[in-house]
Amino acid sequence: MISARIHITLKSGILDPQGKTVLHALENLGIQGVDEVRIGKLIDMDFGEVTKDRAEELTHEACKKLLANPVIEDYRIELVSEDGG
Amino acid sequence: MISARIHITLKSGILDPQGKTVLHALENLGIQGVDEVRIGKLIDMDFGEVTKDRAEELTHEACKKLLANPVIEDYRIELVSEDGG
Amino acid sequence: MKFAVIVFPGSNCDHDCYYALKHALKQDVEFVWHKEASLSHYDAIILPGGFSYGDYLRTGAIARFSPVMRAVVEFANAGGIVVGICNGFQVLCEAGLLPGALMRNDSLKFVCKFVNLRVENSDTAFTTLCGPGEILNIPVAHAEGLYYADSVTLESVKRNNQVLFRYTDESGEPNSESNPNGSLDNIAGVMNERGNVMGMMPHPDRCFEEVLTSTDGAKIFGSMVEWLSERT
Amino acid sequence: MNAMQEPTVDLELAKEHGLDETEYQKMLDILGRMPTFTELGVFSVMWSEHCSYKNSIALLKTLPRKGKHLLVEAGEENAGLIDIGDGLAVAFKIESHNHPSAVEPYQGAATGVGGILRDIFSMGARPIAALNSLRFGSLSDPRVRYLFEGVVKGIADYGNCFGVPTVAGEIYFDESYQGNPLVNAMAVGIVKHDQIATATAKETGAAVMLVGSSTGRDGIHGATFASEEISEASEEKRSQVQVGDPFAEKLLLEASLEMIKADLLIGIQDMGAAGITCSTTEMSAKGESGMDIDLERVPMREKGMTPYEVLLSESQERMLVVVKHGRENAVASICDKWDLNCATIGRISDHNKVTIKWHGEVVADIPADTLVLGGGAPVYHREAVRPDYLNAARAFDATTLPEPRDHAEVLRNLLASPNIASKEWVIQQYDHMVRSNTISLPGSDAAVVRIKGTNRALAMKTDCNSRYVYLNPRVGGMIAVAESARNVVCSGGKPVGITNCLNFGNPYKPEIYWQFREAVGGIGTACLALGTPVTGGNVSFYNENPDGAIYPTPVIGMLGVVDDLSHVTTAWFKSPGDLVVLLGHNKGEIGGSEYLKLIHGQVAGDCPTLELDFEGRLQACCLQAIRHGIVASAHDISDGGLAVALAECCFLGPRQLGINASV
Repeated sequence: MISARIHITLKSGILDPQGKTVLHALENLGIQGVDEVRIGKLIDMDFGEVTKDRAEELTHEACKKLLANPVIEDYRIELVSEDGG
Repeated sequence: MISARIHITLKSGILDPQGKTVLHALENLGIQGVDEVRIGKLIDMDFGEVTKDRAEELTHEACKKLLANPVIEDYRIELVSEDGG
Repeated sequence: MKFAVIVFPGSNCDHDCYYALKHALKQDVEFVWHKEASLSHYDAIILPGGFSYGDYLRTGAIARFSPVMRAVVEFANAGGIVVGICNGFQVLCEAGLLPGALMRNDSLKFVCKFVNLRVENSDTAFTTLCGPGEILNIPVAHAEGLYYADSVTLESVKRNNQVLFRYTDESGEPNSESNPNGSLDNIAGVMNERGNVMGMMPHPDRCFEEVLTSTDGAKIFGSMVEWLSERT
Repeated sequence: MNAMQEPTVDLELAKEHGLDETEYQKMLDILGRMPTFTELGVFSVMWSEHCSYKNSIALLKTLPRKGKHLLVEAGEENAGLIDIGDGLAVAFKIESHNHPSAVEPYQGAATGVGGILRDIFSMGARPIAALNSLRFGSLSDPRVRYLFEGVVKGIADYGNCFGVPTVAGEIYFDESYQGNPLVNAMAVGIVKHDQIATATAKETGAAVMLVGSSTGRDGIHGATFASEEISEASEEKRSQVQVGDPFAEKLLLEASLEMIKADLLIGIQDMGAAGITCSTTEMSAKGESGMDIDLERVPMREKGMTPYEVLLSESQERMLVVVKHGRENAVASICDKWDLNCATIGRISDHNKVTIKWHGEVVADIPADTLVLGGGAPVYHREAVRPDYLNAARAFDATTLPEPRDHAEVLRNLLASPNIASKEWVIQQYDHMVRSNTISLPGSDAAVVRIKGTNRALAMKTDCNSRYVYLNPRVGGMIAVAESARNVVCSGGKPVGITNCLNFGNPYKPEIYWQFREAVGGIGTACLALGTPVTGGNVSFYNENPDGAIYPTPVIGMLGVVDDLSHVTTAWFKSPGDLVVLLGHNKGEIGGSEYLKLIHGQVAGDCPTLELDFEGRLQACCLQAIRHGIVASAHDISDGGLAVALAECCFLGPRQLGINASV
């Protein structure tokens, strides 16, 4: 059983209102020393009976077609197969 | 320069309408072989001049106090220091 | 009798709650800025709807740490009447004053429309003017209104009669078509065990006079006035 | 690239910035020397079509802009302003964000709403309603569905979070808008007469402060970007997408209104296209004064920004304020309360130049009035040629059309067509009830929003049938005004004024400019006849898709006043036995109709005729009947004609009623 964890983050330079507000909230909670906070998305996809390469291929296709907005987001993929490594 | 990447995911068994909808959309795009999709949050925190342990401590405190909702979410932390490892 | 309407940065329905209480219910009411520390000279606290802190991270997650919330918790623990409407309900859950959490609507879309609510418990500070099982017509407007609680909490909330309102159809049937957001058991509003803190997703502050299509909202504010006047 | 290594300016670089040869020469004459790279950036954005209206202002000036209720003339301030009695005035305006929405629909639409809201509250008015007018290609295309969903969600999220009810709008789908959607956002606000703010900069030495979000590289070339067709050329020039923060906008609203109420400001203007450049130059020109700006004091979100980028950045949720002497701390404490940046970036000067320094070094020094609309910005009169397609269209003979066998089937198809079918899927995503003033829910003719503290309300609607304008720009323009007025009248309101968003193709193409000239002519004639002056608006050119221009789409935003809440009227039939009356002539004209396009696949013929004198009397008669309390419901006949209008009257309301009518 293989699953993919996709990290979707805003491209650098794109304003992140959420990150800005959360940083401010942390400071108000007394959590100092944080320079910047960025909020992104985490998408886990569990595959059925597919090879690792096929899973990677499908994940990239999913990201390009739907999961990541190419105009303002970047994505990175981590593949995890059930039997470790 | 140290930064923490926090993985926030819904506790297992909790309803994830977003994941269900994305899975459905992928099938419509002809991406088969995916059993389940789960959507979570990714929070990056860049620290200024702090030690790795201090950064970890602050990150846990931030998660417990604000970033993760204990009723419905779990969190995991990855620490990345600029000079690798 | 004096009401306080808390104003967080990003609250939008503070004006509506204020206007409903002052003009429709003829009550003494004041805005209280979220940085205030004391709420001693008020008889009831309203946390209004809106997008406190832009609903960023999680709805109500940041507002819960505003200075005034310490006073709200003290006020609630001392038995004072506290009501959270929409975003206010989310803040009260995040602050642990009410059981459960509000999650994203199962439609993944913001929903703004009139819904039917069945009064599940009419013997409370918030529903004493309503008949048992009465159907109220009140609008909802939210993107994160799906009420969730783990099975243990849900059981105790139901067992202790803490469920105040359920989404139903016109005949009072709590079915999935009449559930605007996928809430468990069509729950639209709950109170704490003690019965002095209540949260509801629908907006009574948007239907308190004839010109606004329904006046059922006035029954909820009116119940609180009735309940308080008997006890102060 | 710090200020010192800026590229040297020449004609080639100027052309890349959208200036033509004569404009390049005019810039040199004004400065009397070669411009710095930063100055070239300032000229290019201020003389872009978007900011200067250079290809439209000559014709816009022909529109009727006078009216006894007008407190401010079109173009003078950020938005139009109409006196409505009770010591209150209404600020309203509509603007387009078409090009950014074609690239990133969610943020493009969201920042469109944010921009128009700022135009309203920078007048001192609290926004009480938002409307929009949207156009997309055909829904069968997945890209169109992606744009449609993103635009609606962007408008909803921004308006809902900001806390303004989105109460009305119109949505059309037609192949003509393939690849170039139209996203026009309108906002309406209320202000007491003694709290009206102005966008002027006066009083030498007064502090110039930047309030709100910090500045990044958002949307640089946004202004010039909107002045080019969406093509491969504009693709790589598109830099950072503008991102909206409705939460910051809500804080900016409350802080701005507090400053204005406390009488701390000389002038205030929002940061629209061209950001700091536009606000500093326009405010200075208006106040006939100048500004000395130290640009490094601008709170910056990104590292290593150049003066060029800071000046042209279109980061959202920012205001420029000119503060009265000694009130700087009061402004700072209000900003502190609302958690907003507040930085003094310069002072008013007595020379009428905008002098921009970067760490003490002058990077731009330009007389303000030479840059602005109505000042030195170029004004062109383009060539207009009647397009050939009209000959073929007008040759259409309706009598040759086969009579459909099954009329009921035709009606069902019309009611199901995306242009007529219910937009509930969209409306329910908008919070249309916040502020508890919305007293006639969306779906009726015009939205009606009450004014608390009075027994009156405002009726408002956006309207335009672009197929009519395509087939006959002059009469089509008249119909756009007449129809938006009819919607307001059917809701019980008296039309008092319009704003407009004129979406057209490339003005350098003579047939497009002919469409524009004719449409503006028609709008002006109708406004004069119906007594609804033009209070301001927006022009969006270069709306072209790969195979040609979009339909000419002059969207009208009509404002009406309902004198008594009992006059508020909705569209659906109320009780059985009521008499149904048709006001006006039913001439069976089907030129450019939804019926002709949907059933016969043609866009042809001439648009319906319109006699403005008759129209004025028709509307007065309908309003008088409403005011006499003899009208239970009123509905304007538009897309789909009489059959669709009658069907809508039957099923729009909570009670399903029927009708038997003989035509």
